[in-house]
Amino acid sequence: MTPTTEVRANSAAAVPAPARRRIDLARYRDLSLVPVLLVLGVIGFAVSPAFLTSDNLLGVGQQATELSLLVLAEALILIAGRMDLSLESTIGVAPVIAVWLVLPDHGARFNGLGLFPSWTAIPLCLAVGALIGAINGFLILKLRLNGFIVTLGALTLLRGLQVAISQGQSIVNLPGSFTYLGSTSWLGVPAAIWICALLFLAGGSALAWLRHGRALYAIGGNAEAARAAGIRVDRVTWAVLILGSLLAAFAGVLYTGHYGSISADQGNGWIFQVFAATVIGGVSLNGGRGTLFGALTGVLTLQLVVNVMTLAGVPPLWNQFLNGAIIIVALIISRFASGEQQE
Amino acid sequence: MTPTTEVRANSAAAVPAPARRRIDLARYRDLSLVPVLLVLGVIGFAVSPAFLTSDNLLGVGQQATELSLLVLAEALILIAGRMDLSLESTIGVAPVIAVWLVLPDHGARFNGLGLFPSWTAIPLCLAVGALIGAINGFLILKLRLNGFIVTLGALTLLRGLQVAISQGQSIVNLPGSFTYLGSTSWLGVPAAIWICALLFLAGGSALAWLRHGRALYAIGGNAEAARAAGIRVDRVTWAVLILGSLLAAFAGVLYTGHYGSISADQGNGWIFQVFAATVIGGVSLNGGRGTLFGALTGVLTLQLVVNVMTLAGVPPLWNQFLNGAIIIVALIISRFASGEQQE
Amino acid sequence: NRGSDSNTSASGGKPAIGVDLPRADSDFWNSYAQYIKQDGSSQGLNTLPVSNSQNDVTKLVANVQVFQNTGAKAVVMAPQDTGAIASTLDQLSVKKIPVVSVDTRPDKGQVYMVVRADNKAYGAKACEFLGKQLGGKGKVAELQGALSSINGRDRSEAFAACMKEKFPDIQVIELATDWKGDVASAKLQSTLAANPDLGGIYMQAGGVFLQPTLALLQQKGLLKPAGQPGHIAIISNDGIPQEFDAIRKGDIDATVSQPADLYAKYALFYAQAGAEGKTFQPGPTDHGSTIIQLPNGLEDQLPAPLVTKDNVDDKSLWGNNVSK
Amino acid sequence: MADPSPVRGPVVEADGISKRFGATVALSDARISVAPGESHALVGRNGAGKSTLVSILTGLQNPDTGTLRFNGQPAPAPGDTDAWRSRVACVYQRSTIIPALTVAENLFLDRQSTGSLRPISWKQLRSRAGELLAEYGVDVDPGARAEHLSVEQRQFVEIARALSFGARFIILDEPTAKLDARGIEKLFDKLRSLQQQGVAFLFISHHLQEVYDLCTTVTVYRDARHIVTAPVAELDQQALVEAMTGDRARGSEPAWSVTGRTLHDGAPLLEVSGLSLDGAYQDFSLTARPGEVVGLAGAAASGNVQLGETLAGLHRPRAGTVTVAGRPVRTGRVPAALAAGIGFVPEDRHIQGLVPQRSVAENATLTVTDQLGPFGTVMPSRTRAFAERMISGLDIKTPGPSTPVSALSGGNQQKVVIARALATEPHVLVAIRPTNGVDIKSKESLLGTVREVADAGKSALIVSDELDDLRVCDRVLAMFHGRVVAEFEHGWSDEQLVAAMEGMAGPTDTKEDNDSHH
Ligand SMILES: Nc1ncnc2c1ncn2[C@@H]1O[C@H](COP(=O)(O)OP(=O)(O)OP(=O)(O)O)[C@@H](O)[C@H]1O
Ligand SMILES: Nc1ncnc2c1ncn2[C@@H]1O[C@H](COP(=O)(O)OP(=O)(O)OP(=O)(O)O)[C@@H](O)[C@H]1O
Ligand SMILES: [Mg+2]
Ligand SMILES: [Mg+2]
Repeated sequence: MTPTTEVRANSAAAVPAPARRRIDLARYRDLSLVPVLLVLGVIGFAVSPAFLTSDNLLGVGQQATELSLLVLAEALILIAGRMDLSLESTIGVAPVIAVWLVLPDHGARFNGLGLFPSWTAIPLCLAVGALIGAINGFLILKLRLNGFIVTLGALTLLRGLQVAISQGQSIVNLPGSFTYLGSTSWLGVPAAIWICALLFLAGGSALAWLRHGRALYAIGGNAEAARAAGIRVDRVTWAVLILGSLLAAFAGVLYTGHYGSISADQGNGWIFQVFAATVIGGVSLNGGRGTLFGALTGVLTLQLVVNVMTLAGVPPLWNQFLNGAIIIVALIISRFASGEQQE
Repeated sequence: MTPTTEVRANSAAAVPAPARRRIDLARYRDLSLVPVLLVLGVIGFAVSPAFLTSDNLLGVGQQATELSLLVLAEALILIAGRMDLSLESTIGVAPVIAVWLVLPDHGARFNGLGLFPSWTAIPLCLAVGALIGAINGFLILKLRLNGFIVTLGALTLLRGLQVAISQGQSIVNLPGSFTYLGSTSWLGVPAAIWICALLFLAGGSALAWLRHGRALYAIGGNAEAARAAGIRVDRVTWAVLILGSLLAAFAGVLYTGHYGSISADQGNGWIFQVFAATVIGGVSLNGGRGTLFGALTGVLTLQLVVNVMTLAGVPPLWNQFLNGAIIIVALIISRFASGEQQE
Repeated sequence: NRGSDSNTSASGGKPAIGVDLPRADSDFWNSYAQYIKQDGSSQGLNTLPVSNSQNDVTKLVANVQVFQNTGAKAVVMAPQDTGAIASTLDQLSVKKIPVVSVDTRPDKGQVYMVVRADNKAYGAKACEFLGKQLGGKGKVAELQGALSSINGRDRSEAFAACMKEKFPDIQVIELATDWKGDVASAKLQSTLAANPDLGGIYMQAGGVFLQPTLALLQQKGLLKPAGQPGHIAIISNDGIPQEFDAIRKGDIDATVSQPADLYAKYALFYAQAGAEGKTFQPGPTDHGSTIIQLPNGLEDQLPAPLVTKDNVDDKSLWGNNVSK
Repeated sequence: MADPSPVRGPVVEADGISKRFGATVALSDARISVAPGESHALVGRNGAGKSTLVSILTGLQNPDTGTLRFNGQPAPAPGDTDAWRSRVACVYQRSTIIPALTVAENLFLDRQSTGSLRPISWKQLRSRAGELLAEYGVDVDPGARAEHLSVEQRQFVEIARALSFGARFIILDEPTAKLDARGIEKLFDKLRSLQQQGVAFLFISHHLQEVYDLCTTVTVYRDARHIVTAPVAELDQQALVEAMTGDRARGSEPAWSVTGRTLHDGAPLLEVSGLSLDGAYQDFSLTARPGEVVGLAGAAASGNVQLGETLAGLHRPRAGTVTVAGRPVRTGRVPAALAAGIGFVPEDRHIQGLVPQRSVAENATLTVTDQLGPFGTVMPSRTRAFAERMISGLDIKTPGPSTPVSALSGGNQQKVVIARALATEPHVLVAIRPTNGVDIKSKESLLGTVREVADAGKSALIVSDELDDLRVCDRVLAMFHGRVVAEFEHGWSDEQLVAAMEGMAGPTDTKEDNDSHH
């Protein structure tokens, strides 16, 4: 697929200077959306004085939290060279199952089993997430099924499970412990923002400075080589799949608190946004490349676009068109800013 | 991503007899869904006497036509080692644009430009499809953007364009020429079935016996090797992308005739089904493998499942769950029937 | 909070109203959007730019946030997810911004006024009409919406309850369609193959199901005008012009007109009133409807007339006045 | 960690090892034993099971049967990677460099920090990497990403990594395949000095000369079985080849010979003049007549490979013309080159040569799909017939034309690539390292094929740095840093050619005549 005139990089060995320059440019690939964010900021400011208020920006931040957790999860999985489409269903089904196990069978429209005390709702939700990841991992790594289609099947199946359990209803009467994190504020800033920032920081540091984090890059870059270097490829991959689903389940907790109920189509259709944000943020679909910081700029870009479009009063009929256009434009910018061909 | 335990079919040191057996099994990989189809047939027959009536089966056939054309398109694109998510929007936007160019600006709620005579609706629709494919091809092959995200962006953008042009309405007053193919029957069988059968036959023959068809396998299998062997990789890939979008546009023509109007969410969400059908039918997401026959069995499987579930009166709440489960089960069967690991 | 007061004085001192559309890709909501635009300008209201939440509650919440930040004094929304709007409603009520919810009734959280026709009534009306047409026996297919949609669910539940109670001899075949015309067509086709004696169809949304159903029946030769033997009784829901045409032709028998014009008109009316601090009481209104008390607010239950061949040309039906 | 504890036995001793992959028997009751400080060669034809043994000895795979002992002690548990690494280090045949990571990280993969919860100090890692690289005289920036290294630099990173574990036993699976002469020399120096410190080696190569240069003991595998183990001194080259091939009729003399043939007269088939490609080669000119095999020798950065690729249409040169049989060829386009009659054997069959999942027949006819039926069709019968001709003509060992090419052994895969190049009946065959990684017997027959092509009145250009490849040529041009620095007629001496490839020959030093080879 290389164009005709390209001399393969490895053969131009003797010339260190231009190689060095190329490396430097590529190193900033994760920053390639920063100019886009700045431009969006300027447009937002020009369009409405309300844009640059802390109210508005914190709002954008909080709205980005749940999506950003899915992006965090998907970024980790993509870096390890895998894909998980089912995250968008996990964000809905995990809370529903947890709440179903916890809520008593009385009164309300939604009847649970009441098997566990209500403070266990969050741990249960996370456990369900982990279980989903483990099952996906089993199908992909043990049965060696195609991961894209396994998780596509899981996407449909889990959404169906959620509809079946909740009977298609939103669940409104939730344990307070479950909704606390998504609805409270700490120091004037929504708790969800603090938590996400922390998780991104933790994830980013692990990827940058811990052996197991670096192992993801090695596995995504060349799984066989990683194995030869002593990395337990299947185990690490499985762990990442589980961690990803767990993060999605936790995103479900925040979502539920944020919007005050578990809706039957919580997360429905998000996976497209998740992929778009991750990839325009510089994470490679082929594994082994990208950072969480880049992925975060991807989410923020998409979220700011929505905000600016609403502030600017874009006619509703053109919203979706612009959404798509923005993805492509951001992709083009991130391609030329990083100077690398994609794929 | 290949584990070291990857199965190789044969080698010089191999004992010839068992090796031959294994190769033969792999050759039937495209037939791996045939047992699934048979089982579904038996279940259908057991569930309802109406299942095995020509009415019902022709109905299933016709319902499968539009999806199957998208699957045909996607299978060609996947075999050539690419992906196109935007097909699901092309099936909607191409007819809308064609009709918009053709319908006069009067009376009806949807006002067109009336630039062309109404018999040009189908050619225009196909031309719009081809144009979409050409633009995708430009972004992917010339600008070297990531194809997954480009076509994901195009998916959103084109759907948005459709909403903007049609102002979100279904378009009902359509030229007769445009709806003819999707609604008429020839020799007691819906014309759409004849046409799809013919297109699959043509496509299958091209892949098997035409130079340019075989080139797709070479390109998908190893693009560099294909290039070094004198195949014009970019040109052929571009042609396939255009052909794919053109088929999607044609599917839009059939859809419009079949359902009597162009609805604003024509094809919405289909891409998941398209991928599921294609991959459980044995086409590889990594390119270079699969046949149209396999892809066709994939579509029929998905469509028969819906039919059998409806006939069996499965409670609506469990429909979606079962849909997902079927995808995974079919994937498992197709994996073990072909004896090959999926990547 | 710096920008929060900036918009109050625009447009002749009228308070700013933020309007969110639930989606832009359906006939019904587009008609609604047009009425909002018309009424907004004809009444000289100060509406903020209309936003579109694309059937996604998270976008709705984001848009409402923008309304708050740009100084809206009242908000009109149509949350298709009646649960997940709860915490937003709480926030708005803290800020004393009245909310008018159109078409759906939020499960939790304060609303100033719900403007909707009663979806349960739709289901019941359809049931009674079909029951009479079929003489109390036979089979009917019900094209349901998405199982996660409150409106669809209300219609289904009411339809089922009424059938069970009043027409126990009618067998109802429920078909979940996810609001998709092609899915509906496929399932209806299977159902017709298994039940050639199908006597009636209830479509929960004419905007989605009408054309695919008519096309299917046409192709199967089952589209007989009302009154002829073999005619399948069809009742639809929405009241869009295409349904009226079909009623006139005798292709379908009836529809329940969901008043897009009144939705828009009274949504803006109540929003304006709310922003000006007016209050309302339960009881009959001056426009032929009743306001009822909800646990979390009031609801103006607009009339949703049944439209048959007899009254299809009635000029007061919104479907007969949509901008052409 | 490498404390030379009192040695209780062979550093490694494997016995009765069997391994099957599905229907393929990769190893059957094989054994090997390497004494401390010994440098032990393992040779065998492609697919004999050498690499499989390596993956068993390094704990990557479990044998189906057999016992494995290190220093007299049982092998560590399968998952215990640290224990494995302290006993054995390995340079694998397949590259284990991860392109997106830096050189430093590749060197210390999975041991970037001392504990899994201890954060990595990148600065320290880079300086450690710098020291390590300096030991091998590899001049690369430890902070550079590995994808920007040359093949040879990567190979050295790989070698440096394996040796840096401090193990007393090191396996090298075809480490020289990707190195040029100077690189091999550098590697051997390092290995010899380690040997003096008592480190044992298991060394795999298809270059038997290297075995004689470096090793003391040799083990031969054939068809998954152990055939013989003997001191190198007791086994001459002929006996070794005999053990590898199981074929006593054939000696080590090639079936082809260069001398004693009359060159066809007539117009030159290939004329290249003034060809330049930025960053690769400058102002290159060449004329080849019918019946002539021309060698293009050069080390890694000499630009000879790019030149070959340019002739095949893979690069568009900045200047210059190419003429085949009197007709100018449009440069930079593969189809144009093909149409003009240039056949091409690419450098790396895995990257540019084969479509692995497709059949032998399809791969062999990839360049001639336009000749297999009317109106753009490809008739299966003709494809089959064509492929069968190729299979018997080139003696490709395959169960049949419809076998996927990935199931063939390396040597036979290479023959399929050559078949593909010959399918168009080219006037000029451009072959880049045509015998890369191929065992000695296949090598001979591949080179014989090239010779036959020329003898039939065509020309061939062999681009390679392997002297064995170049011996088949009528004359050899040596390139250095993008320029031809010397030209040799047949009968050059190894030393002269190697010196020229390393840039030690003056540009006027052409047409040297010297009859002493082997
Ligand atoms: N993972 C595997 N799965 C299936 N077959 C394999 C696998 N690895 C090796 N084989 C087969 O086992 C046999 C031995 O392969 P191996 O790689 O050990 O050969 P080798 O002696 O190293 O050859 P070469 O000289 O070409 O490197 C070959 O026939 C090969 O096809
Ligand atoms: N991962 C693997 N799975 C299956 N078979 C393999 C694998 N690796 C190698 N083989 C087989 O082992 C043999 C040697 O393969 P390999 O790719 O190493 O070729 P080679 O001749 O050594 O070429 P080179 O060294 O130039 O890459 C072939 O028969 C190949 O099919
Ligand atoms: Mg090997
Ligand atoms: Mg080899």
